[in-house]
Amino acid sequence: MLDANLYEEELHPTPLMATWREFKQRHVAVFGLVILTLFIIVAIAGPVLSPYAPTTQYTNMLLIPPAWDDNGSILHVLGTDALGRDMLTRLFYGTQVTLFSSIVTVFIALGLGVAMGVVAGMSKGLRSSFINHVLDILMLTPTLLIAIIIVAILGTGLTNAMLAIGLALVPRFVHLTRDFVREEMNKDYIKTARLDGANLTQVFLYNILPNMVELLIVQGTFAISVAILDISALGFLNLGAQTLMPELGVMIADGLSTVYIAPWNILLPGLTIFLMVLSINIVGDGLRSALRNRLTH
Amino acid sequence: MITTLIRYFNLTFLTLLILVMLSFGLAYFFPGDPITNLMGTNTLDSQPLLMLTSQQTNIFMQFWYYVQALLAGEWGVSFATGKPLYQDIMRLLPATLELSIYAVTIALILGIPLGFLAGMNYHKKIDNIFMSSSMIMYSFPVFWLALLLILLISLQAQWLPMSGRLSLLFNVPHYSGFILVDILVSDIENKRFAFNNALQHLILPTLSVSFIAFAVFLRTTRRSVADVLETQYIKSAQTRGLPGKTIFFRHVLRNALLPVLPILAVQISTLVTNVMIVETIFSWPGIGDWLIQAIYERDYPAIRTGMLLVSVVVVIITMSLECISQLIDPTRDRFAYARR
Amino acid sequence: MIILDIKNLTLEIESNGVLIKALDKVSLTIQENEIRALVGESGSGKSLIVRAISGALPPQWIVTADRLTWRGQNLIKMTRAQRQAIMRRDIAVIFQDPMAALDPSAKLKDQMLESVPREFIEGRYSWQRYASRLSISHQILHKVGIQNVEGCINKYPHEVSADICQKFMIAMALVSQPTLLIADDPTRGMETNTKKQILALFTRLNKTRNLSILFVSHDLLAISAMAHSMTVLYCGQTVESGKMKAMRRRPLHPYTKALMDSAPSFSPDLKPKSMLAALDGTIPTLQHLPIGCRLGPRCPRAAKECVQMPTERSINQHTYRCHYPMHVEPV
Amino acid sequence: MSELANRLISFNNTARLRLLVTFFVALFVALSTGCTDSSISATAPAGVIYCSESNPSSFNPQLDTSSTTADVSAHQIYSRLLEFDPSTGRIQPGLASSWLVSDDGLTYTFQLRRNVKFHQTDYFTPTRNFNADDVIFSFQRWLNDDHPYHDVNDATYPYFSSLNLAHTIASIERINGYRIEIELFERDSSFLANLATDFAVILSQQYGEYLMLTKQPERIDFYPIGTGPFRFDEYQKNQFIRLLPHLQYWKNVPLTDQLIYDITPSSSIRFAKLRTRECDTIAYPSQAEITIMQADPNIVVEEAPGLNVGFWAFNTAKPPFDQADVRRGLALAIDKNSILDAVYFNSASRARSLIPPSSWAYNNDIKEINYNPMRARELLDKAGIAKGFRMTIWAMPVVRAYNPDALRMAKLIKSYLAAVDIDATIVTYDWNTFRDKLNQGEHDSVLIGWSADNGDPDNFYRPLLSCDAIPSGTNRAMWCNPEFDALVNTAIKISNEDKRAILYAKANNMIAKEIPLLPIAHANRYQVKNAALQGLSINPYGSIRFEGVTKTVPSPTPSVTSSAVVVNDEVRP
Repeated sequence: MLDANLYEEELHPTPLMATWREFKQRHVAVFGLVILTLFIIVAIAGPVLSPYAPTTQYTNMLLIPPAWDDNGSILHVLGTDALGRDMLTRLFYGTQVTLFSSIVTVFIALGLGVAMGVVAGMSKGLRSSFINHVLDILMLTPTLLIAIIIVAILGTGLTNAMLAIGLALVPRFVHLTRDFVREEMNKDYIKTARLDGANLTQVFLYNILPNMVELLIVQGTFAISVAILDISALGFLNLGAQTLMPELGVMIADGLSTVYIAPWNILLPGLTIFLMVLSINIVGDGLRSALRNRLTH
Repeated sequence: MITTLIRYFNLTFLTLLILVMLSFGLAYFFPGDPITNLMGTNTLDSQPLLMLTSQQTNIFMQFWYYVQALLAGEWGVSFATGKPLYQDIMRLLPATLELSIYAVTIALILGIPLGFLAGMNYHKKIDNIFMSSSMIMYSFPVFWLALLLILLISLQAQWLPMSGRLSLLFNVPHYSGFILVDILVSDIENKRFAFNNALQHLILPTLSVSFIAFAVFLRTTRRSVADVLETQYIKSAQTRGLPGKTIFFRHVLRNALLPVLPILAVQISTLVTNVMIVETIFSWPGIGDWLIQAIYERDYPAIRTGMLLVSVVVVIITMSLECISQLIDPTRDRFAYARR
Repeated sequence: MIILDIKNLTLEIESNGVLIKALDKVSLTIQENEIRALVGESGSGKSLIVRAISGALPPQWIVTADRLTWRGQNLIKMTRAQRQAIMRRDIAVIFQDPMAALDPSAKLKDQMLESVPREFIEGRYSWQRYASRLSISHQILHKVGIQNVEGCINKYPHEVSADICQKFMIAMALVSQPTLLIADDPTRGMETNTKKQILALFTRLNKTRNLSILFVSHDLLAISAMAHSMTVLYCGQTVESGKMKAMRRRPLHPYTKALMDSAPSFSPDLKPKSMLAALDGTIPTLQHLPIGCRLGPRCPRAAKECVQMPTERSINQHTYRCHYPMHVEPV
Repeated sequence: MSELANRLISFNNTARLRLLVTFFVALFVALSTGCTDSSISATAPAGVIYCSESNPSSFNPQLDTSSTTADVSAHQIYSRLLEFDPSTGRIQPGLASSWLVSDDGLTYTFQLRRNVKFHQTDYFTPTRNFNADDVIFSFQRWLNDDHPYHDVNDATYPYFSSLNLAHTIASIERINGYRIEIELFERDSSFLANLATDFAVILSQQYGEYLMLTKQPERIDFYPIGTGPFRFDEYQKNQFIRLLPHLQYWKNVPLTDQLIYDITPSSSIRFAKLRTRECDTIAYPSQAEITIMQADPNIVVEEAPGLNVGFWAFNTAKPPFDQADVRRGLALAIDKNSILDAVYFNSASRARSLIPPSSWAYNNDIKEINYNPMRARELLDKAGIAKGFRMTIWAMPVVRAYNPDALRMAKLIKSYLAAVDIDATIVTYDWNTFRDKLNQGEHDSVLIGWSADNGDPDNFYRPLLSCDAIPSGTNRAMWCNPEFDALVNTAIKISNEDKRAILYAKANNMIAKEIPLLPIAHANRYQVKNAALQGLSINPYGSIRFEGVTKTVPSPTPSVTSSAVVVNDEVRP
């Protein structure tokens, strides 16, 4: 018997499903996602996985090369640093510190940026142009300069570094939101919503935000990779996290003093940062092109 | 045309004013007494700065004298060295500018044409190679990249020197602050060796900064070229049967470059950050290294003035880039700010 | 004499793994100095045909045709350079959205001068050549109906109104004196008086410069006044084609009949407030095309045989592709 | 879309684009490798580059005891009345060609060398040779308080005040142009040795007058004029110091064309610059890299037992560190061996007392304090130090022979103290601010040390632990014990070395009992230099000397021409 309806039910995938299907086709992006989830697992379960505590100093095992080296020992798979602390554990804790601090920074910057962007986007005349100018200046001043000012005022420390980088990332989101909101406001579905008596916040919450979420996710991933680079750079210049905090940038700065007899003290933390940023960038890029394909087809 | 120029001029002026106010405010934010923060020491003979202390009362008069002092070049004295900041900064800022200019030019010269090449062969082998390699290149942390370059090229292979702008054996008189210009202008006898040595000192820092900038420029240009090729007017030009070359040079080239310019402007600030970080590693005598030393020594006048100078330069460069892109790009909605 | 002859043109597009016939056995012929209308609902593949003719198709699409000839030369077999030459000299194409079809960052003057073919220009020195290019452009622009050419020639496309842009496009197309002009729905989205102006321009060009025009549109009313012959397209299949008057008087294919009924001005005895005739159902999407005659499920006269692809029959040059045309009673 | 791109660009255009790009890449590669004839070729400027470790606080060693200032100025810019022979340590004639000591040991007469010229620089041109007035001017500056230059640059004279030479010297008279006589109140066997230290330099009296006339007295310490082998040319803070040869130097020794101090704070970067031949010799090589340096063919490493001591001093002026038991408890809590491994990389000998083994006053039968955390906890509980007691460990930021990495040593000590429930925080500042705050005694404990300026053992006792040394800032333990002072002062009056050795042994036992400071190690001194550098040797008594040091530039011509400037002025005793 012929099937009841001639056309088989058209499975319209939800936008998320469609983006995931587009994303899946890019094998490189999926590979990046795998590495990123690996890092996130390490960041969350770091303390549980790590064989030693990050700050205990094994003075009899100073500067042991990684296990694959001839005189490396399996006790310390990735070797130890000049104070005898296990490198693998410190990398786990370092990933935790750097990754979480940059994610938190980006979330704060995202929240602040979107709020200000919406205000700028929706308001007309002087107020919006003022917000744009102030933000253009912030966007223009190099992140290191903002960090230097904040460190000079508040002193060094990871939270101050996060504050500085968050401040430097806000304008990026404000510009994004402002342009998006300004574009959407001219569209008809916003006008109909306004005619239904929705006030500005409702329009934003129910109409603009759902459309903007994916764009924010893409820009958010790129902001996270920028935040990681900046936080580790500040750590390296020891303007950010102080020496006792196992932050990746700080570990490279510590490794500098014994770079000739123990080059892995520099190479391993640097490699971790590089892989973390690379995986985030790959995922971000895959997400962006998946989003672009979904929108254009 | 004139209206855009005027608008951009007062936009820059407003931004600079806000920057100066910010730097004036910083003196109050920094710990310690604001007046010494402003001038470095309270025994100073510069006229406007002295006036600054006499009129303790209202803040606006103070601010006005502060602006006068800034314009007159009396930027106070640094806590650490006790020398006037004007000489230090005028010696250091050109060094940073020089490094940034060489890095940007190399990144542009290599980035833009390769971006076009990749954009033209969209989704082909050569495009994929460029895309994956540029993705890797701009994920490098700049300080780690600099360290790797030093470890591999300076120490292992011992090809290039690793620190400073010029071997200290050469005594090149200060002319413009740009080392290559100074050497060419100076009349020291072994000028050729000095130039050769300066070039050797330049290569590694420029490479580490332009490495990342190149990747960003490549990707931006490639994306913009790919978008232009998709557009309707290129298709209609093709259907009109115009030869490939005219289409490329008349239409694709300009339309692809126009959106790239404002994106470059935004890249300038990240480039300056990378230059300042690279300076500390290669001990390049620029303002970045000096500012970071100033932080360790809590030298507030130096931080405040250094910060002001760098952001003024960055603001001027970026604003002029944006102004140029606004002028030559007829399609950009002209009065984006004023009208809405 | 037939200048463009298309017979059984089929275009297969690969969409997520499966090959779909976007165009299925399309046949179309254009005589010299004839205005042929190509009518079909949006999404029926009209623009695909135009791109197939101009060769602007992505390489992964498969184009097969019994005959796709221009003045006897087989277009498919031609190399890209030869095809480009034909496009430059003989065929001109005008697109829907005039603003998007012009380079936004170049002045109208440059784009106009650039499309004047080199053969028409005399003068040994560059300034002489520039002057002759300019004069040719001025002539063609006047002919196309732009009054103050000086006023708008130095402007950018976004500073000029849409109809002037369209006239510029037409001028650019006609400057190389083509024999065939393909107009892909040029008057979409314009107000009626500009639309009338442009259509009048087309008829005048056809008469004065014996330019044959392939007018692609879904606006039946405008075309019926000026076209000599018409081809009706449905979901990538040419269902009927023939003389305009014959088609108006006695449409043979049910789809053409429905099309004619749906236009109110075509049936003068329509009572006020009465329902407009319309086919039920919607146009199937590319993934779910019915086999055989694609009107099948929606056709009031559908029968068992319609599952096979009807062969093309014609009554004195009025061809149709249907098992039970209007003059034959369904069984 | 890409097919369109292909059709858009006919073949030759893409080729041209690709050609353009390869041209640029080739240009860039040529730029970088084409001209890297790695070693500086023959006619490049000659000179010696010394990578020093930090900025000098001034150019006059009288003003402070930091070895950075002494390295730059003591043996380079100035000369002294007497000199130490680097190999034997015996006292040699310097600016004083000969000297006489009265038999009661109270009056010393010095015969000065003739036609010794001062530096001729762009900021001052001397019109007369060196004579007795300059010696008197230099001594009076730190001797009597109302000398016009005594308080210039608010100068304190730490070395002299720690030995309170101002009270031992009764008077200094000028007999004639080239003879002076110094009267002492009481006998002092180490007086001659003190005149030969880095701090007893001879300034130019004429320059002093000239600066007084032009009302810029402070320039005397920042734009120095002396009789040494090199004259001052330029100084950029945190970057470099350039010294040029003094053409009329009174000693007939070869001098290099120019001497550059390249200030590079981090020791690993100094080592890197040595390998890339950007520095010819470096200051304080880190022990970690010594093994690598020895493997490098064109780097020569010299090692000599160091006359220095690195110690952990407790601020005895601050309770609870004034109780000996607390100090003993803390001393017991740390393991010296692991510190020797981690910080000195086994290139230092374990310190039992202040005196290094290479000095004649060394005695090794002193009760050793070994690592015993249980005993330490008992002592601390007995002294009332609760668990979680907070204290600070100050770690000096610069590298020194006696303590190559104070920060790392502080971290190690912090983890040991944590094992006995003491919470230590590490404090460090920029070197000059660090020393100012130490003088005010803001520290609980500090990791610092002392390197000897002359062979006399007294140089380890009086400057470090005598009561007079507290105001001068060299007594970091702020420890004032009159019995200890009496012991050391009597020892200084005896010239017979064995009697002095017995007294010093008693002093060592007193220190071991009271523990104002815990001696940790006597580090070996290293001198690392480029093989092409000749004439540089370790100076066990004081700072580095570049006199007679030249670099044979590997010129293509077979004959190795030393590029130094040979001074033609012959010397008359």
